[in-house]
Amino acid sequence: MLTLRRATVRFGDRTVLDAVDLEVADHEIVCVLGPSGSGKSTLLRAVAGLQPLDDGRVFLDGADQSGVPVHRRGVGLMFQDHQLFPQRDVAGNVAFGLRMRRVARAERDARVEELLDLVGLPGAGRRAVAALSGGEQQRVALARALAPRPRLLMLDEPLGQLDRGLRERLVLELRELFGRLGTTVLAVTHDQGEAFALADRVVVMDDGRIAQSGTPLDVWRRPASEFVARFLGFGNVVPATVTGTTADTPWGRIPVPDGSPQGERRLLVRPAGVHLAATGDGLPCRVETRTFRGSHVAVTLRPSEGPLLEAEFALRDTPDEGAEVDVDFRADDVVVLGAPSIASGT
Amino acid sequence: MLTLRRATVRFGDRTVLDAVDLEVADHEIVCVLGPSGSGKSTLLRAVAGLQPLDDGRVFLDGADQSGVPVHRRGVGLMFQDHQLFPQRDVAGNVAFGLRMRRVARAERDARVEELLDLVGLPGAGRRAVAALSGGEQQRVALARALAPRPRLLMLDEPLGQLDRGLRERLVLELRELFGRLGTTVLAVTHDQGEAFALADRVVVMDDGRIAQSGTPLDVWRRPASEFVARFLGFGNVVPATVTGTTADTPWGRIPVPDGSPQGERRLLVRPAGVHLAATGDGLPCRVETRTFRGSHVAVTLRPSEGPLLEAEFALRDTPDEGAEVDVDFRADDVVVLGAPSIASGT
Amino acid sequence: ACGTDDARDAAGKSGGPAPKTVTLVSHDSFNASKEVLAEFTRQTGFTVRVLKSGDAGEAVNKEILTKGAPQGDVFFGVDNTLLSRALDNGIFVPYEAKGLDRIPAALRLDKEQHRVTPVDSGDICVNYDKKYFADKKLAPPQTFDDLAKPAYKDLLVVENPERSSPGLGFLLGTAAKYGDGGTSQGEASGGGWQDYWKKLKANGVKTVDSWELAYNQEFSGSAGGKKAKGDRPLVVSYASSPPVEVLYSEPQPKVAPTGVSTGTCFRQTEFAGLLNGAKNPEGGKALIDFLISKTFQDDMPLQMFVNPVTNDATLPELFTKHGVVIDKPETMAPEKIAEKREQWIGQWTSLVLK
Amino acid sequence: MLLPVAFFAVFFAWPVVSIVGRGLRPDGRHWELGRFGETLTRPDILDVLWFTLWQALASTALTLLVALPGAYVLARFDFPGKRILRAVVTVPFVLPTVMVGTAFLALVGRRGLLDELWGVRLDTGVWAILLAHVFFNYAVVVRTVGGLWSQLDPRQEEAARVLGASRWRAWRTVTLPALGPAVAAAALMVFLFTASSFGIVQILGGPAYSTLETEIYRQTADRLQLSTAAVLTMVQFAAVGTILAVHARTVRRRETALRLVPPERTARRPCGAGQWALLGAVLLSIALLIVAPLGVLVERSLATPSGYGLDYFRALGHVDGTGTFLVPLTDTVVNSLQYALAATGIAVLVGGLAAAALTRRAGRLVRGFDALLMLPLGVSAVTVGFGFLITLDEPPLDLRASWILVPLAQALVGVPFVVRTMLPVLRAVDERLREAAAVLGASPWRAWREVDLPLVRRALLIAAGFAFAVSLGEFGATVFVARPDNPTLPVAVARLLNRPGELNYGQAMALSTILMVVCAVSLLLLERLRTDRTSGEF
Ligand SMILES: Nc1ncnc2c1ncn2[C@@H]1O[C@H](COP(=O)(O)OP(=O)(O)OP(=O)(O)O)[C@@H](O)[C@H]1O
Ligand SMILES: Nc1ncnc2c1ncn2[C@@H]1O[C@H](COP(=O)(O)OP(=O)(O)OP(=O)(O)O)[C@@H](O)[C@H]1O
Ligand SMILES: Cc1ncc(C[n+]2csc(CCO)c2C)c(N)n1
Ligand SMILES: [Mg+2]
Ligand SMILES: [Mg+2]
Repeated sequence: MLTLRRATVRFGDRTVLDAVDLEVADHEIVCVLGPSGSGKSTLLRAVAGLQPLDDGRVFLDGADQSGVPVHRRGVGLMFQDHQLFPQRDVAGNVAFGLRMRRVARAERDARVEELLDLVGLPGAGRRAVAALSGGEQQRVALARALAPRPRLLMLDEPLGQLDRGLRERLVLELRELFGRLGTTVLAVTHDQGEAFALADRVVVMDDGRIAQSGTPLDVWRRPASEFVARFLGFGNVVPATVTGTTADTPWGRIPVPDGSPQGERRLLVRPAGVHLAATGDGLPCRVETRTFRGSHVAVTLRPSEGPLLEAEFALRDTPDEGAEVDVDFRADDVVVLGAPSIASGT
Repeated sequence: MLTLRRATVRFGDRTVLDAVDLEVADHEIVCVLGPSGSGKSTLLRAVAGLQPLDDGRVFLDGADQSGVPVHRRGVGLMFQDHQLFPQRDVAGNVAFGLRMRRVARAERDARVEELLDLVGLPGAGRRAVAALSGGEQQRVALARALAPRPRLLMLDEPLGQLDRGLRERLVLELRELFGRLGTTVLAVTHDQGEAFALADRVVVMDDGRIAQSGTPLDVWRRPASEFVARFLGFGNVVPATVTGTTADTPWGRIPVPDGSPQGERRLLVRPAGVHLAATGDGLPCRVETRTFRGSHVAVTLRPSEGPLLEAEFALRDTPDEGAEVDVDFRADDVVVLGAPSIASGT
Repeated sequence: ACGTDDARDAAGKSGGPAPKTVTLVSHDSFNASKEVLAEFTRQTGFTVRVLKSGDAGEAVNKEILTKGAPQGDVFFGVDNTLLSRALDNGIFVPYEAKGLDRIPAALRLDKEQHRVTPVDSGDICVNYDKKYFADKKLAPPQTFDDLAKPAYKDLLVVENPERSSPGLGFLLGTAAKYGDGGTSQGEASGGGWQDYWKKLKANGVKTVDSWELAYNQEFSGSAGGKKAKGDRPLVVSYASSPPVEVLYSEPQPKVAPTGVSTGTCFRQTEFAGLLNGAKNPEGGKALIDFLISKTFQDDMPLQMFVNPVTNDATLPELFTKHGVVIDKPETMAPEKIAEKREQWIGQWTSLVLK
Repeated sequence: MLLPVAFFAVFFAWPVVSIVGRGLRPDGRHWELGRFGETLTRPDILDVLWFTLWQALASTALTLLVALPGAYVLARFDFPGKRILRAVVTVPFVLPTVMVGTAFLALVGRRGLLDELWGVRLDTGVWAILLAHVFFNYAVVVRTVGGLWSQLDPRQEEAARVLGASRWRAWRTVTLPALGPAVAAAALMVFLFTASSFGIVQILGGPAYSTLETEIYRQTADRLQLSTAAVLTMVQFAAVGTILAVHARTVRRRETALRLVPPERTARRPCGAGQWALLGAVLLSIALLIVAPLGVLVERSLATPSGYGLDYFRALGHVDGTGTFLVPLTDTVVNSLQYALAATGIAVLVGGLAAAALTRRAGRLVRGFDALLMLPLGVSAVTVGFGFLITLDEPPLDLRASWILVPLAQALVGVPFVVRTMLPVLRAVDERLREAAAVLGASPWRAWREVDLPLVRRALLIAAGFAFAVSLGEFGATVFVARPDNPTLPVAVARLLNRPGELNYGQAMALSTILMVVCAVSLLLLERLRTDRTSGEF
């Protein structure tokens, strides 16, 4: 469906997209993750033809898109800041793309109603967009992007301003909808949960480059680099020397999964991999901070040796702040990073 | 610090704030949670004096604010859609409030630098705001709101467009900063994690009313109503008859915590309270869907009786889709809802 | 849909062999009854299209600018004050109109070449507000000399001779009366009109830029002046103004509210001529003949408030009843006007305006 | 782009260049450049230059001062009669300057209203000129600035308020910069208008005051001193060019995409004593400065010797004493409307295309063209008019006597209006809205229609209203164009005033009143067009 070859965008002397290669298959849902300013929106704009490339090419269904104007590319894009048409009401916004495609009035109206239902704004068609709340505006923008059913739909933070309940419902319904319509989707999100729930594949961007690409589970389980690990929120990354299924780390010897890369490596311990051990059985630590996270409690531990350690406990198991505990590690949640084969794009 | 008495705002015949009573103590950090369109932004705008009240009053430090113009209230507000000044560069935006307060130039420049550092945009002062990414704009808006150090700072979705790593860092730094400056904060967020991490107290809004108010732990542990429970993402809410420490539910008999309200009630089972049991020992279910959520897997179960059941398992424990499992429930994660004493405001 | 049918005719037929339209270029004050123009069409087969081209001076200047490619066939409205400029620039070609003998020889300038034909004449005179002088029990001024008398201090308003043709006429009238007092600017050497104007100035003469302003804004005797609380009972206007005041009042008063100071007049004669480069010279010639026909000459007084030039024309009753005949107007040869006009206007400006 | 360029070249540049050429090369061959030094060292000319400049600056400043609050009130407040008021303030624009002068003198002149009430008497002189300029140009500011103002997102100002800016400060630091281009455009137009003010200076200043414009008029139309006129025209060019360059430079730095919202969303009922006071003050200033002079004209049209009545209006429909209509009333009104509609059509078409082209493209050439488009406002009508005469004299362009020349000449003045009112709004339209339309399948042209047009529709209507009013009242250009005898309203008014007689004067006043009403009604209709189609599709 979509192929990018060495797509490069520069603003002045900043390279915002740096020779990006990316392939999105038909009907695939790809989520782009990455820190703020890493070039995600620019990537979508480049595909849509809104941002001229300084180098490289964009292909849609194999056809080179250089010189093809935006409105002929048949792609849809939902903007990060919505860009609703202020002078049109909600229905006028949603129906816009349908009108451009000369969809008959009756069908248009029906489609608009249906989409407004989907995004939880039934009957809001006549409202002025300026009188909508932030989240409502975002939903209208989403409906507007969905309405013309483009072959490639790009969504820039489509659900960022919605509450969890709504977001989870929408993620499910969108997945179902895309599956049904066979839409190919390229979506930007900063919410990993959303990415994992929605995507067939995630792409992690780092400063204009693709740091990793793979199924959500893959990326989560085996971050390709320290950057990806840290981006996923894992702070426990240390240098290690791996030998067989153990590694020497600042926190002492730690078990690693079978088949891990050997030698001098960076090593990640997921917070869930830190377990309370019987006293004297593990690494002695003091509990520094506890942060309630809803389903669990995030705890910062100060080990007797090595850097601070992040752990995650169920609410009822969490030790008090200042308590002295011993912890050990489970190989399942330890990842030896930097296996070069995983770090490349698709 | 801030008191709202029966604050009411209507747009036409929609009541968007419905006799809201709220109290925020000095130095307190309060997070407002609530579904999209529930009136969160309107609440902040009303406090700032941007939205005239149709009824009720706003007091700051005990002084009635009716008739006090916006700029005399000494409150700060970060807008949900940022509203950066397009004619000014980043530094010009951040320094704006300082200029209004006639802060000397040298101090102003220093403060701007410091804040840009804080939000992770060091040296971006001369950049045009239109050339910033979405998240960068949000960070500039945050810096702009922080700069004048208002006694009451209101933030409308301050970190919504930032990636997790940055957001977690900022939450910690902001908490530290507010503690140091003694700022009182009223923040809107749709991210429960953020609310729980940042807030001393959370306020959950439902359609212009306050549905619950309490510490994050409180709200999480004992949602005051089915609405709050569902808003927090808990789908397992069923009718139940509570007798002592057990309840009769569509899923059979379930243990409930000591001291739960008795009689006909709604009852919540948190997904974490659903455990795999030995076969034949519990409620037989079929695994319908599995959704990977990062640290855990969300699983939908179809029990032999009663409605669908949401559960949460560690990755390694998760049964496959279609598997037949037995589950039982832990009283710790079961909440009998609707205890009227908890449902009120502060 | 904006244009008249004639406009479209002209566009369609210009360059065609025998145009049925003849175009008369004139100043804004030109007017003729529809019936009279229809009569011309009936007589000759030509339809008249009238193009109004600004005030008198402007209209002449435009013809000079477009010399050789004129906008029409006949120009009407060049008067004796501008005649030389028009002739010197060669905008007219000779044509001796039929019936010229009915016009007094004194009016027939350019007798040798017949490039222009006199059509009407009028007198520029000071008008006075009868009521004012009756109330003040003061006799209205009658001569140029009177105007400089202390009794009439601050009463006269005149037009700027540079911008307005009655203004120029009045200045020329004083020059004809008092002669040229010298050529040096400002410091006038002995006598002449310059001295006279110094006296007028000392006597509080007021100058405005146009006849409309003087008459409708400053003059206390006109309807506009009354409403505007104009406080000048003396104004430079035309000898025909009083009858016109009567004509355009409802109900018409028995006597005109204004009178004419008969000793302050300067005669103006307006001419018509066949334009150099006319597309329809035949029609143009017919039109010029028509302008001095009895039909046109009889119609003219009530249309343009001027006197006919042919001796067989009858003056309407209105003119005979409310108007005065000026026996001895001041006059001046066009060549002299042409020679001195710029210089005099310059002198006048520094004398009166500065 | 091509059409505006062609229009401009044929109907402005060529005539003006020809007439100037005629002046500087009297014999058709040799340039007489010595004329420059000669003319420009004459003290009277220098006086004229100086007076022109300072009165124009003063008039512009005064107009902005008085009219900006008015623009604010009309853009941001909701109150009954607002639309009528907006139409009324535009009425002075259609009045022949003779009328403006008359009305003004009746108000502030000798034994005028103010004289009798408070002894304020400005008679003729500089103050009268300045005030009349304010009277005349009030609408320019209200319309150009108000058009953008009413669409600015009020949240920008709110953002400033919560950062501690007072209402005034927020306005100055946030709104004013956003309005900058529109204010500059308005100031530019007012400046050009007042610098080339003709009738008002002549009537209210008297023969002792003259501006560059009156001087050029004098030299061209009266004296046929084309060489002096040419030099002065060149000076005018240079001055206007400089002003335009400065304007372009300052504005370019300012123009940013703004968040535009539909005007209905920004207007509120005034609240608080301050706002009511402001509203009151503005209404008072409008009443005093605009309604009162207009009222004087109406009063005069009704005051007959036998008390108040409609006699003069009736007389307009009657055959006069000599058996002809002096002014066939309905013809005149219909004529005026037709000319004005044609002129508005041309101006909107040419100006709209130019504005669209200018928004999209940048670069020196385009910017130069932008400035050139403004020149007709700053160049004497007499220059253009005489230029027409000597250039448009050959088929197929022998338009000298064609009716189309009148609307063409009027459109020349209308185009700059259209461009200047639309450009600030067009340039403020966020490019990303167009992008949003593009990704939804709209071609660039379609995106313009769907995104820009609705947003500038208000500006466009304002501009059209302007062009309409200008042509309805335009006298300067029409008098230089020889026209077949079907007068427009102002021409008919002038013709009536050109004759002695109470009936003529009264009818002139009655006709002026009709002119005002026609103007106000047309503008109101135009405004109605605006609101009926704001939401939804069209
Ligand atoms: N100016 C207005 N006119 C009419 N209705 C409005 C206006 N502003 C907001 N509303 C409505 O009021 C309700 C509350 O809006 P508000 O912006 O406070 O919601 P919110 O809780 O901030 O939602 P979100 O999380 O989506 O930003 C919404 O339903 C919105 O549509
Ligand atoms: N028009 C522009 N001119 C200059 N720099 C730009 C421009 N647009 C974007 N940038 C810069 O390019 C980088 C990438 O921007 P982009 O909008 O693609 O980021 P993003 O990944 O979408 O970030 P976010 O999550 O914050 O939206 C940012 O550093 C941004 O400042
Ligand atoms: C009786 C009479 N008085 C004044 C005028 C008006 N008027 C003032 S100046 C001028 C010359 C035009 O260039 C004309 C015609 C008139 N028409 N008839
Ligand atoms: Mg982005
Ligand atoms: Mg909101």
